[in-house]
Amino acid sequence: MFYPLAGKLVPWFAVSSAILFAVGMYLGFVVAPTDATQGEFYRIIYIHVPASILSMFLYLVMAGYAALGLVFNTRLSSMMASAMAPTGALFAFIALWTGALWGKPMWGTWWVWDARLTSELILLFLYLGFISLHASIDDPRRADRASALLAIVGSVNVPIIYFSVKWWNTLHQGSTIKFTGTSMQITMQHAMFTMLAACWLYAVAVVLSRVRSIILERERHTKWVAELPEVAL
Amino acid sequence: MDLWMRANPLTYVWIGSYAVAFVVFAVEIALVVHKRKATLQEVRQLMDVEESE
Amino acid sequence: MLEVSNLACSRGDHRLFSGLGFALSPGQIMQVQGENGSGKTSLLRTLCGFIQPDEGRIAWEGADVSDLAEAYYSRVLYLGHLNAIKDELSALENLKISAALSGVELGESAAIAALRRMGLKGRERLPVKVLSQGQRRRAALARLLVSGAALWILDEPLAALDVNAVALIEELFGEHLARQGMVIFTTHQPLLVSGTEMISLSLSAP
Amino acid sequence: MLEVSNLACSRGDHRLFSGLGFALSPGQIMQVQGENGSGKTSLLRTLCGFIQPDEGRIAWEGADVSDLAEAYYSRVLYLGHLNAIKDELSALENLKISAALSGVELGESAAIAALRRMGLKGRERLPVKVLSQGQRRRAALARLLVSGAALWILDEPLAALDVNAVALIEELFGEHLARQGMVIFTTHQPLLVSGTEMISLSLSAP
Amino acid sequence: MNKILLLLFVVVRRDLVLAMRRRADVLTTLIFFVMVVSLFPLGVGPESDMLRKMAPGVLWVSALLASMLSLGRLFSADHLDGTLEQMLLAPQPLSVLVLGKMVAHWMVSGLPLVLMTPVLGLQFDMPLEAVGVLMLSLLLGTPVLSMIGAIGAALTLGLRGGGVLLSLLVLPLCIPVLIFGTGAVGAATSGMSYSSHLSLLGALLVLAVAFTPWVTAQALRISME
Amino acid sequence: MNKILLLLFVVVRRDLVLAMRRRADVLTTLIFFVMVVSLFPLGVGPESDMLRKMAPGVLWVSALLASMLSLGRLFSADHLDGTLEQMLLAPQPLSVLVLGKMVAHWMVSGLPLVLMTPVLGLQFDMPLEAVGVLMLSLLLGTPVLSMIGAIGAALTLGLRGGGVLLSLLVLPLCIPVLIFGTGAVGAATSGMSYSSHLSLLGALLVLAVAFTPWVTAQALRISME
Ligand code: HEM
Ligand SMILES: Nc1ncnc2c1ncn2[C@@H]1O[C@H](COP(=O)(O)OP(=O)(O)OP(=O)(O)O)[C@@H](O)[C@H]1O
Ligand SMILES: Nc1ncnc2c1ncn2[C@@H]1O[C@H](COP(=O)(O)OP(=O)(O)OP(=O)(O)O)[C@@H](O)[C@H]1O
Ligand SMILES: [Mg+2]
Ligand SMILES: [Mg+2]
Repeated sequence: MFYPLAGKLVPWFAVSSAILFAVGMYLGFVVAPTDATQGEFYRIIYIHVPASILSMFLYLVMAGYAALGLVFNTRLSSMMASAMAPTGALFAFIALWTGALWGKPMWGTWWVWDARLTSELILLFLYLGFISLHASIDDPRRADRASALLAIVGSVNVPIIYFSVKWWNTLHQGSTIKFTGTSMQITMQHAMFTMLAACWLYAVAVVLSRVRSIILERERHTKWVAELPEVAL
Repeated sequence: MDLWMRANPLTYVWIGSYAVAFVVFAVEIALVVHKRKATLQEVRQLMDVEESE
Repeated sequence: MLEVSNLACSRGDHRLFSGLGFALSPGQIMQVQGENGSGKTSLLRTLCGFIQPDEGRIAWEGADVSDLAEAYYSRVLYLGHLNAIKDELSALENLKISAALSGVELGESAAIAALRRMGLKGRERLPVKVLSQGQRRRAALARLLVSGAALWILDEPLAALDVNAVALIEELFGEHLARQGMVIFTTHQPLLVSGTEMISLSLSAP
Repeated sequence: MLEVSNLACSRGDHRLFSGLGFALSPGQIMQVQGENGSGKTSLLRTLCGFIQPDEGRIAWEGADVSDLAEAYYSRVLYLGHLNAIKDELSALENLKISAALSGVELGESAAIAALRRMGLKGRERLPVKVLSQGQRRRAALARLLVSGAALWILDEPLAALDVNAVALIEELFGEHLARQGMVIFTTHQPLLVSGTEMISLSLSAP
Repeated sequence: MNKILLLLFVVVRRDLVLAMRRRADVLTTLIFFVMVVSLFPLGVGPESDMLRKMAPGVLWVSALLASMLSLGRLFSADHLDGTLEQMLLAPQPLSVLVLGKMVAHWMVSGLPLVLMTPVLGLQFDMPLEAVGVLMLSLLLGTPVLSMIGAIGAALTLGLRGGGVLLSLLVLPLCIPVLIFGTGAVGAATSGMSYSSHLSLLGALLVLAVAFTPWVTAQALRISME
Repeated sequence: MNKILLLLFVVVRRDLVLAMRRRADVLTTLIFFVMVVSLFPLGVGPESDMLRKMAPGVLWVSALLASMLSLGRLFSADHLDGTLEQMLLAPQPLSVLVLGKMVAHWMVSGLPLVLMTPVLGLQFDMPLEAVGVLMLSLLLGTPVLSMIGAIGAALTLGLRGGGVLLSLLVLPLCIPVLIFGTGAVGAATSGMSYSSHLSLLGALLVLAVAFTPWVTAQALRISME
């Protein structure tokens, strides 16, 4: 059964994520050097990029789970999808917020209507749409299926965000992390990857614990829930 | 604001983005914990109702 | 031939019915009985595929209806609590369109004849919204006269009908059964079809 | 005391009825009979003032109802083909709001008691849209139990109700008449109120 | 008088409860407003000078849209399920009920937009004083939109064909509101006095409160026949 | 194949007849479009240079909003009176029926806007070639809007607060269309080649025709449960 397994995993993910956050910030703020052109401001990157990447990645995973739920009628994957949506939305929000904060010193404004920024905003709206659609349907199975369809349709947006810097030449930075080699300094890269891993672990931990609540809520009429030690308390 | 930003770039970065991010994380964790409590409560209530019927 | 086995269905937290099974062969008619809220409508809608059953199998001529899909739909005529007619259109236009949707070709005169038989003479071309409640129901039921479907699934067809119309419906059921059709229906009023035995299925309130 | 004299009403090109007259005193019940489309609904809606009659006079305790206006409305309870309940709200909320609209104060427990009597126990707080057709009608009819109106005007109150509910309505009519109320209703189903004679008004199809 | 106020309160609360029941309704109206406003820069391009100039127009038009979108539901839901008949039969004046529905509609679809305006105004880089005037103008103008819209909603209720003429009559009525509203903001940005615009809006509001409930009630009685 | 085409034709004709019976709806979409577009000169001021620059954006956004306004009715009327159930039971693929409804919706709410564009474009003092490109881009783009919108309409069917939720779901998905559409006109006015934008729009249209009917059909089945 998934429920107890998830219960056991959550603390591990949570603790390792906390450790990695600490390490990542140490690397990012103390070890990594000041950037030549951007000064100290560039250090936003250690939160901005992981948040942006996770917001897109989580969306894809969410759409994948939702699709599984829709096609094979597996309830667990639908629950996973609805557990991921709020976390994804928050990462999108963080990406937007930190991006805006970064934009002020770099570009002189909080916000420009550039393709990447816009498509990231659309991503946030898609998350919100998913959440509100799910919330406004009472029947949970119907809600799962309807919002799954929306998630799948919306996943068209993710490649647009990702490639927007290539397709339109805009203000926003192009990819610096490439599969072949990189232009970034090695310590910066370490810090970035640590933060990315930390965010990822955090997301897993939160999503798992949220999905546990959702399972309980949905299955409250079944016998195994009644027999759970924490319920009997 | 602009002046202050130029003078204290590190503080700006810190307060501006990391603090916000961690506040968001904290809020999310609080919500998740609250939801777990609320759900457990609800399930228990349901049990009581079923027992009393 | 419709075969249902071990069907279970729930709405919200309530299990409406479970382990339900029956078979209906050509020429047979079945009345689903039960109190308000016992799940009659839900059963009929499950038979039409609008609701996914929790468990069980619905088979049409041996094949599962969810596999048959459109091939099954072309054999079924469903009329629910709602009349499925457009207020702005006339009874005639409504009938012609719903025939076209269910793949039946229907001439003007045949449509008018059907509406006349349903007692709508002189009102075929009025927008349906000015008709009385019973007249609307009659307009909806006119589909029975022009459809080629073998299985009629009717949810309270007698609602709002006066005694003459009830007699007419009884007559139509008789004719349909005589040509080896099948009928599943619900009603809270008495209804008698001469010359056949009525199968009756009782649902109990949950 | 409701007095109607020389009433005439037409819809579109049809004259539905004319020269219609009757009087209803406290404790009396009247059934309006007629085929589908004979004008029963139109008559009831005319009595409520939704439709202006072509001719004739409708008087409540001697005064013309169009002069009385709100004073008359406060004595009347009308329930038409439509249930006048909100799908999104629960039966309880619906009942409380409709009581408030008609100027009646209604406590939570009184409302729940009324709904229970209508057979909606355990479903008082579900949104009405998940209820079955008959349950919705019951929720709408619960207004009969909490209203202080003297004159009930009910258009096919029995639609979608099962036998138990029909018996309940008969009982409610009896009680209302006993406390000197008046009822005007239509139905295509048989309905018996013990202990009173039913006035019957027949409309013929135009 | 007291009874009438109570009724007003009941109606307003009922409609608010209904709106809350449509759980995310208020929130989504807002998000809709935000999205519509954000669409214009996308279509027009990112030059902030131009954006600043068109901001009041964009915000006003979007507010009109948001309240128009929800107008359709104002009476038609009540009409379809028979509640409207019951309202006509209520022992209190119909215009009070209508006023209640208007107030509720504004609280759900107008007020949140007014409160949201500052954020959006800053997104367009509007000066602070102009944002204030914009909010004021919206605060005065959106109730008028709800009220004028209600007449249209009542007239078009269940009307065939002929409804065209009537909606043509109602829509132009909204234009003065928009002109005064954007005019006030325009005056404020260019440093002129905007009080005359605002007092015109205020006058419109007073007129609307005085007459539209009654007109709408009549329209409803006509539509219900 | 023939049968399917026939069915498509039946559905389109039915919806057009219904729209003609309810002429008010059609006209209000158009009037709304004209009104929103004409309001901008009022809100922004008469500088023709700026007007010319914002014209494509304004027209496109207004078209998007106008087609959004009419989306709510796409399935909900059929849902309320039970016709939709009958469509799900039709012996032909549901996606064909859905395609028919999309086509009819576009003919009622998209096509009139396209035809109206030249007049409005000239009102904004747009160069003739740009007006042509604008029309072309709208001609390619509005069907996509109708089709994407249909998905949202199907998903929000019967939900409380449908209208606003609908736009929350649909608007983000429509933004690419808007960007390419205004991009084409922008390129045309600044003398660059606009064919790449138009072919992107064309590709979107092809994709939409290929996938949206199927997706919408699925959404309808889910919503009807
Ligand atoms: C609100 C504004 C912003 C948003 C929504 C945003 C969004 C994004 C997104 C979605 C990514 C994708 C990461 C990837 O390619 O995998 C990203 C990466 C990045 N952003 Fe931003 N961004 C914003 C502002 C900024 C600013 C102002 C800067 C700096 C001048 C910046 C610098 C970067 C960098 C360097 C990357 C990493 C690119 C890579 O290595 O692939 N961003 N941002
Ligand atoms: N979401 C839900 N939550 C709780 N109960 C529900 C839900 N949806 C449906 N129900 C219940 O399921 C039953 C559905 O009944 P259905 O409509 O099939 O009844 P019916 O036999 O057709 O009744 P009627 O004779 O009144 O038409 C009702 O009792 C209703 O209250
Ligand atoms: N505009 C119109 N043009 C022509 N005929 C009309 C118009 N409006 C209504 N009618 C007719 O008037 C009659 C209205 O009848 P009403 O609804 O009062 O009937 P009813 O007795 O309640 O019938 P039911 O038992 O079916 O409910 C119907 O015959 C209808 O066709
Ligand atoms: Mg039923
Ligand atoms: Mg009637």
